[in-house]
Amino acid sequence: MQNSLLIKADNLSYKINESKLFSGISFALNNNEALHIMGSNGSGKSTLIRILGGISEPSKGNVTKKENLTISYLGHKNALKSYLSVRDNLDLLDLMDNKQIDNLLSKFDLTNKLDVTLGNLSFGQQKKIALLRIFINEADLILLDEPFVGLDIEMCEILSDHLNKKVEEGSGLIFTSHIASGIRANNFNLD
Amino acid sequence: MLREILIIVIKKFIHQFASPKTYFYQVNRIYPWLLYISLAIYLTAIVWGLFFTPKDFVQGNSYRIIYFHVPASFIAQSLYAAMSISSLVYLVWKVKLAAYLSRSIAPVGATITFIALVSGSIWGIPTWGTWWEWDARITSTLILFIMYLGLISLHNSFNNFDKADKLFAYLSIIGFVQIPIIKKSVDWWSSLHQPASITLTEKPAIDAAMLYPLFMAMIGFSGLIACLVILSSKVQIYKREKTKNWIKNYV
Amino acid sequence: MKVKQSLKHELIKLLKKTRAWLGPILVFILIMVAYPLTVELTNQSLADAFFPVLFISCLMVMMLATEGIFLEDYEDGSLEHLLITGGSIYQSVFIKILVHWCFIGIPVSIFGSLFNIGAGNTAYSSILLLPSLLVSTYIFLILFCFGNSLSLTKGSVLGTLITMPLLLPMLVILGKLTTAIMFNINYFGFLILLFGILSIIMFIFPAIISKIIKTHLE
Amino acid sequence: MSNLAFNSISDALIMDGHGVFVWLVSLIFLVAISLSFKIFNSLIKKYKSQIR
Repeated sequence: MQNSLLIKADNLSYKINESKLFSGISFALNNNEALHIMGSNGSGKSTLIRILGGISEPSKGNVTKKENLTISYLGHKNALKSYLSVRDNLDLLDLMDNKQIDNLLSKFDLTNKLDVTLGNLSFGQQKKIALLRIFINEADLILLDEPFVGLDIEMCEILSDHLNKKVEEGSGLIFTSHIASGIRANNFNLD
Repeated sequence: MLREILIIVIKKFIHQFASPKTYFYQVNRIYPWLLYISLAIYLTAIVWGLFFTPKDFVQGNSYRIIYFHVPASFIAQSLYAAMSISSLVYLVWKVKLAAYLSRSIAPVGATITFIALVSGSIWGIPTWGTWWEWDARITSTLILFIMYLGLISLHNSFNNFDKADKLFAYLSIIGFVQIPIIKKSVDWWSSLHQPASITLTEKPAIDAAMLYPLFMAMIGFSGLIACLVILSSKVQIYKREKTKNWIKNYV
Repeated sequence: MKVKQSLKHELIKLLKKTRAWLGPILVFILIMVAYPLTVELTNQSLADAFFPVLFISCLMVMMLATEGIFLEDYEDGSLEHLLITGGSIYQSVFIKILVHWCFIGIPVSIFGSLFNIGAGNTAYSSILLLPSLLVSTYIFLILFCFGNSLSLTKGSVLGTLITMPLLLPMLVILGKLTTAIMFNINYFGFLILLFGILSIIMFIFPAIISKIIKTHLE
Repeated sequence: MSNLAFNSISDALIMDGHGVFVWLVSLIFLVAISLSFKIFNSLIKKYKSQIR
């Protein structure tokens, strides 16, 4: 598969009430590439991800994206409803009809939890359910904000393997994480 | 092609002259003139209106409140319109100055609406025998007052000024729908309140001897309120641009 | 995203949270039952005062129904997710309001016109009342959604302060509607006016609300 | 300009019993407008000193 540009950041800067969070950030991401955004707490990792996702507007600079770029995203909030059962939550994400879902649920040890209210599950289990969308949805670009928080070692490995495979298959990946991970990626330091 | 060039030129123009810095210096130059001239006009109009106009046949001397009440309620609505327009400018062209202006109009508008309401109530005691009536005109002015308060508290409840500006602009544009309702409410619904004394299209309903000082009062009062808006916008600029270099140099 | 999917999502979210839709309806019934008990007078004065009580309780119930209507989706990151993955917030807001109206607005309107007979008014006036209640509950819902979206994270005090000025003209129209129903004059004029208002704000307000929500997400 | 509407100062103060209302309104206007000028000016001073 030939290389094509997915997303390009050009001289991005972001400020809140005239105080700068970061400035002068430029990079380009092709498919088959992964980018690990590092930085200390409060250095604007999440904000950068949100700018790339198109929610926040940068104060200066611009983001150019490939036409019809599809994005698969998981922020530091899970986008799950704690009062609904796991099955309903997966319904909300349109994952329940998928063929892979049973396979993945048994792999993640969640098959017998389908009718449990999400709020009764542990933080790590909730995170696993939230991550299911990354495993199932096909997208050009995967945006992840702190995907490894709350996961056990085994799950971390499964996730890294999956992401590595996706990148090899031609997706782009941008993620933030404060721990070293098993993902082969270029590092980008915000500090 | 020509249109695109024109648009670029206009955009340049707006961004050049709508920079807070240019505005600040220009405003500083005209402010004393505006203040003293409009103060002189207003005081003349008030003295003329209170002492030299004949007394009203029906309402007696209490009608003299008109020289305070009518300019205030007129300005209260016009300020709202001005605020909405500048909010629209902010949303469409992203002119920062417009956001400062619309934010700075809100407290002035709230004050003026409040004194318009109070003076109206006081006027109501001798003429209608009641200080408050749930008629359309008074209610809608009250709505205007609440609207101003809502806008101010909306803006104050956000720490992120950009977010606050945008939300403020959306609300003030939606609230603009209220203005025609206020304007037309007297005609739509039967009420105690007299129809507007002066309209652009029709012959004025009051005598010329009373009308001239009223016009003068309106002009003078508008000037005074413009001065207040200028002061208020200066407060906003000081508050929001305090990290900028030009303002440090200026101070 | 397809409309059908959005509809399914909103239905799941509302229906599985029983208190969100059953609560307001029960509060409405409670007011309607409690109000005749507090009026210890002849049947006639009960009928006279019924309409104002009805409209105000509709207003209050719609306020209850929209309490934190976007807050949940905002706080758990669903809106953020929807926006980044290319969903339409306009569609989601539009359908959310529609679903809320179907499950709260319609029952409240039907109960309202039933209680109207109970208060001693004629059945004919109930028939006139029903469509106007259906329309006005929808308008109330939209306006409260607007106020709630503006004060998204700042609580209901600010939201109410913002929404109140928008609601008052609506209440004035409903007051006029009461006389129109009572004396059967120009009723359809007012109904058409209400429909006119609804048809304008029904499509415009979701767009504005989605803009406001995007501003909050920034 | 028309002639003076009142014969004496006390006439102008009382205004056939309506003087209370007229003068109350003028007092309110005077207070409100001058107070807002004062408040804005003091705010400007405050922010100026902050910047310094």
